[in-house]
Amino acid sequence: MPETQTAVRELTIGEAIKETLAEEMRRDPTVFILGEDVAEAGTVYKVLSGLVDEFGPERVLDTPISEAGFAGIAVGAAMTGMRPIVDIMFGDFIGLTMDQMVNQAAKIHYMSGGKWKVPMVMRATMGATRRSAAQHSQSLHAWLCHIPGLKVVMPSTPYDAKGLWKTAIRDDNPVVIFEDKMMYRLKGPVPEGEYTIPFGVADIKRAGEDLTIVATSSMVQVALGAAKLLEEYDISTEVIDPRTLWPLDEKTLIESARKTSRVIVMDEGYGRYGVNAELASVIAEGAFYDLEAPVKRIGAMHVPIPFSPPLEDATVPTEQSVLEAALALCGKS
Amino acid sequence: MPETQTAVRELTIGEAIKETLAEEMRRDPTVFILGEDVAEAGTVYKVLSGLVDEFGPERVLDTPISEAGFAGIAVGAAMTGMRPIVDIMFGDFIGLTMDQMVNQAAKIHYMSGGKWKVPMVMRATMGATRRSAAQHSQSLHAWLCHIPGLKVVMPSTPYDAKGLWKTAIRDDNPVVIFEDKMMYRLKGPVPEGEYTIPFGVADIKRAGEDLTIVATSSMVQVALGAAKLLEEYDISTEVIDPRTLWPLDEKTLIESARKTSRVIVMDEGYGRYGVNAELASVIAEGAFYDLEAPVKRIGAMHVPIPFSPPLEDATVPTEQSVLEAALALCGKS
Amino acid sequence: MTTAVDRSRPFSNIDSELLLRMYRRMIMIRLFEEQANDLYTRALMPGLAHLYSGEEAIAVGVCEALRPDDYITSTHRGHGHCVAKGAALDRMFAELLGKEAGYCKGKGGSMHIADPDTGNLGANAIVGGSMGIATGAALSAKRLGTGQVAVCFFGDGALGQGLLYEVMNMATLWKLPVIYVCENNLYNEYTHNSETIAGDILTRAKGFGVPGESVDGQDVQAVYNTAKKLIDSARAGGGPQFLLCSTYRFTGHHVGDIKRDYYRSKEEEQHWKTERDPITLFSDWLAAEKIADREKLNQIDADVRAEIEKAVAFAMESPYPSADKADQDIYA
Amino acid sequence: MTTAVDRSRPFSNIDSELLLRMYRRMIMIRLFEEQANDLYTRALMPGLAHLYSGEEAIAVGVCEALRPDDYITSTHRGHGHCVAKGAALDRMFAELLGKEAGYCKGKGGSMHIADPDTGNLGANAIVGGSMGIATGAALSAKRLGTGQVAVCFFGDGALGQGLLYEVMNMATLWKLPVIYVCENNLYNEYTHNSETIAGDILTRAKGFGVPGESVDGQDVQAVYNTAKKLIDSARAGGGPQFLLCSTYRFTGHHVGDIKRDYYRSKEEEQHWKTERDPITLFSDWLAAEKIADREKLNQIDADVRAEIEKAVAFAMESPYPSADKADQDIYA
Ligand SMILES: Cc1ncc(C[n+]2csc(CCOP(=O)(O)OP(=O)(O)O)c2C)c(N)n1
Ligand SMILES: Cc1ncc(C[n+]2csc(CCOP(=O)(O)OP(=O)(O)O)c2C)c(N)n1
Ligand SMILES: [Mg+2]
Ligand SMILES: [Mg+2]
Repeated sequence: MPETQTAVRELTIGEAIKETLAEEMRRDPTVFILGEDVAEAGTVYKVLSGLVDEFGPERVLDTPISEAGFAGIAVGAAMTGMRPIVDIMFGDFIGLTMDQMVNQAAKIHYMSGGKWKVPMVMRATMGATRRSAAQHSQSLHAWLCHIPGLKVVMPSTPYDAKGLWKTAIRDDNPVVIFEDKMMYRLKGPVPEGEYTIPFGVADIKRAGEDLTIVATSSMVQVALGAAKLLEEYDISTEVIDPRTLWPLDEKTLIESARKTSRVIVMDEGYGRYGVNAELASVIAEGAFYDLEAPVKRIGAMHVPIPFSPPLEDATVPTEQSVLEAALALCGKS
Repeated sequence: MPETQTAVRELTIGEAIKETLAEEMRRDPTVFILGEDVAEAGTVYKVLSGLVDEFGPERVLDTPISEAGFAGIAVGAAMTGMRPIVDIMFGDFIGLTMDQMVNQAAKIHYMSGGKWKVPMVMRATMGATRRSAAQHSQSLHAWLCHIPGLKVVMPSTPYDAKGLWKTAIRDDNPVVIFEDKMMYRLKGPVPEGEYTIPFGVADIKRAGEDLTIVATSSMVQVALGAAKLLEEYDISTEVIDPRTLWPLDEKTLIESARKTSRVIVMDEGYGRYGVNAELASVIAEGAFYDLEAPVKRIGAMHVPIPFSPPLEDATVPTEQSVLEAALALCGKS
Repeated sequence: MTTAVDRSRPFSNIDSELLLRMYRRMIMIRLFEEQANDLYTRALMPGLAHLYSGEEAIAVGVCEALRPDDYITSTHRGHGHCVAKGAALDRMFAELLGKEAGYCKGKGGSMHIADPDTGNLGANAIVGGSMGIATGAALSAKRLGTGQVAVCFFGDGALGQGLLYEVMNMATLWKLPVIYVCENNLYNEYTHNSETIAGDILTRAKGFGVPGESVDGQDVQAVYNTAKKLIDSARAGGGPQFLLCSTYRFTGHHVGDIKRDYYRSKEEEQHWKTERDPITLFSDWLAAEKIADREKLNQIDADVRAEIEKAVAFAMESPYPSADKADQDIYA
Repeated sequence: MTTAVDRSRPFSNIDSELLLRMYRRMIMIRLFEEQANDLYTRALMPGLAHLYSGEEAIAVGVCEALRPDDYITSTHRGHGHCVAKGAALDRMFAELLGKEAGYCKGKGGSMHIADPDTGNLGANAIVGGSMGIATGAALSAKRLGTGQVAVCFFGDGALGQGLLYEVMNMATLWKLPVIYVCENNLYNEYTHNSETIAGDILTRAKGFGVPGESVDGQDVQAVYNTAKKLIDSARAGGGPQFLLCSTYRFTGHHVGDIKRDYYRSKEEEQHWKTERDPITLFSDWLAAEKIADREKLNQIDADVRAEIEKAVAFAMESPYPSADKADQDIYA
């Protein structure tokens, strides 16, 4: 896709997100942002800094620390002509919004027989290793993937972030976007021109023949790093990023699995009853007769996330741990 | 197990739960119940009716409609010497308590380095087909299974309800018990004497050779019904109830799968990114070399639960739909 | 805290046409619920039925003070709000029965009727669940400069939900045109609210900067006049308002709630039904004030009854949705 | 709303020993935070550091009015509460550095220090997250008849969480011995609370039946005296109480928050630091009242400094937990 575009620059994911929001807010006056410290502070990771200067405090709206309340307000605003973007500072706080997101936002269109629409976007951070401990490091996106009526987006590159964000803002349904807080500074090409990325289309980040790694968000980078290491073992690794977990591009995942016959799925959520289980199930069912070995799930250790660096580091997947799992999977260890 | 007990009577699940609570409240003065309409009303399904007469309004405590608030109060009470049982009228409302359950209850023991304990039980209903529509029919237990620090219990018979409830009340960790609202009147043998059922031990509800159905809660009854129908096709079906989803008895599930080589997993949660995905992944990995076909997942249709009877009926697994899936799985259709 | 019906009121500030329209709506709600009760007890209506009987003056008094394009959010006890805001009875009954012709194609049922055409953002089966929605609708109205207001109806039990205080705070900070209407019928399901509400309700609103008034919820004129004042103020940029209405539900929490004496006395119910019936109080006043004679009022009753019977017949005859509709309307 | 320091106060009702103990604790917190800041800026402390400097009088004034077995819940800005309740400095620093010897074996860190021995139910990184916990601890105290009370410390930003209103309501209904202590330092992270708080804080508490008082949070004696009154009342069965303390954080929201002029002025910071430093105000008063001369006070400072340096050294020397500890302590 980038090729088809004009001049290509390098942006960080944070810059790509801000640029997208600014473009969409210029294009559509009903788009606005609300959340804690989003205006002058531009959020804790400064991703939105400057937007309030262009769009003013009514469209970049600082809220009290009332996640349930402003999520609910966003639902009502979305039903009545606005396109709110709800900023949840840390994804760990979405529990506070689950009733509004799940019992209201996700179901209103269906419960009303298709009459009311809820075109809103919620953005939340995810990801560990920032030494933020158990209440500021979780990746809870599996909860939302489980709920029909919501769409769940997980960008892993600046290019994807921009294209997926545009699609999300223009979507007439509630969309939740999870951004890994460790990736805001990741640089990558982002074409100048306008483009969108459709939901439900996975992206092959790296083509390969012997092993498939399906990875989400920051795990895509870990997978690509491991794939590089695997070259030395003559293992050609294909890395696939679903980009949206709902809708999910099952076809691309299954085709790759059937081709390579060996699969690792990687997601940073807690290891059990999470996204990896769904991805593994889809592949195990769709590529059943072609798999040489069980699909290997690699997620965060199934523990509350500890504060101490040596402990926290032990809970997250690394290139090394993926390498070892891959070698075992390919019978080379 | 029942054999080792004295005289065996028949009780409904509702009666078994009430009896257990009464026995445990007599045994341990720190056990108390709090929730909406739990006292004189004995909850909407009348499961607790009469308890307030024996134990008084301080131990069967009516609360305002403040799920987050009384869940949080239970966490604090549990840390400081009491053993609260939190009653959530409909499981659909647990979203309101997710922050307290997930960021507080589940993590306090770990975050405090093992110092504080949170011995509490939350009970919530689940299950559709009561024509209660999208906000009163959900089975959201997958959310809690995903969270390390919690234990999740799903009784399917009066006998199991009593034994599991006793274990839950005596457990020093936060335990969430999901009860299918359509099963309270289900009758079954419950021995007079004292007994407990350990967590993490699945129960083989029906032994079989050709097909394994792993089912939870009310799906166990559906599975047993289907198993009966399958006899006519000379398919011998083993029905396994994990009873607790966390801890999970992987060994029993895998052994049965390796024996029968064909597996269906059944859980009434939404079909995608749910409990079925974890059960299927565990089995697909553990029994990989013995499976004749992909593990078949049967859950609720992945839609908000509709009100209209013909629509709602179409969203839940039935003996007939399981029968058809089983025949297909066994190559008999 | 609330003022009794002012029987000495010499003449009303409300013109006769509106008075009779209000009477008509109140009767319509009462008869609608009688039919709902009948359908339910005859096992023709699935699910749960929470009747509004006894509280008609609130929905009617408030909604008559609204513009057609103003928004409302409703509750599990929502039929009255829906009718008062102008919904079509036939499609309401069809929804109650889970029929394709219903407002939600049978997907919502009694607790989820919603209708963009009358500004009804939807009934809600989550107690307090619509407080954010109403407040958000008011935010849209302000941002888009439409001059609309949003009314959030909720019961006294919903005062237990922290969400209310979160959104009232934001409504005041952002001066949003939203009116929070609390229908205090003394009970949360089977529990008297003396067990669930501490402090003082209007003081709570005040603490969040929301001015409020309390009114006799059985007196439709009092409700109308007070609601109009608050609505006009909200519309004029005065920010959020709180209207506390004292009322009573004449029947059970839901139709199945028959044996009620363990939580409230027959005497109490009798008192409200005989002394405080909003329809009797209003019709007596209308007759006494010669705004309409008994004959005229009976004629209205008869017309409404006929209309409702037609609506029920329509609902009964309409087909159920086909099973293949179950997985439609999930996404827009 | 708050009363300025009463410099005319001729003599204190608090005995000298306690006065000096309070001074010592305040200095201890101030120096603890200086060290935390130093460790953090030297990249020896991982994660985030939210310093309590400037607010010492609140934690000390309140905790000195508590029994050792009383409970407290704390916040992300919790070092001060922890020290004031009597925690060991060496194990606190060890926790801040993620060491095995820390209060939580390194699993919690700065935002999660908890200690049953001093009744500290834990700091909390969820704003408002501990409101239910404190209220529940009060419920236990009442049920078990221990005579304990629970103090819930929280910031002005936490007033945005509906949870507070849900639990205050229940605390009043059930007459629970809990004291809600709001540390109003004017900011929620980088946003002034004029943008986040509507209405009136004490009126909010009143609306839920919780009596409250406001106090100058920079005057440790005023805090102590008012807290003692409310605590005694709660302990005596008077139900929940609310203490609103006006204060200011001298440094950034967290150590990394250096460039602050976009949300608050240097002048404002200067004013509070020079005119309203709770330690300066108190030491001046102690000297003026001849309760301790400068020498004595300097001696206390020196002793505390030495104690803190030892504690830091201990923390620096102690080992990190081994990686295999990561999956321990999940279940009791
Ligand atoms: C969040 C939530 N908790 C509990 C319930 C169950 N419930 C339905 S109605 C009701 C009582 C509501 O009382 P009130 O708000 O006074 O309304 P009323 O029924 O009196 O009109 C309860 C507890 C619910 N639907 N949602
Ligand atoms: C539920 C929740 N929302 C947001 C945050 C992020 N956050 C951490 S501290 C803070 C500001 C808290 O302000 P206040 O309560 O006044 O405490 P202060 O920092 O001023 O002591 C915010 C928004 C959080 N930790 N928890
Ligand atoms: Mg009520
Ligand atoms: Mg503050």
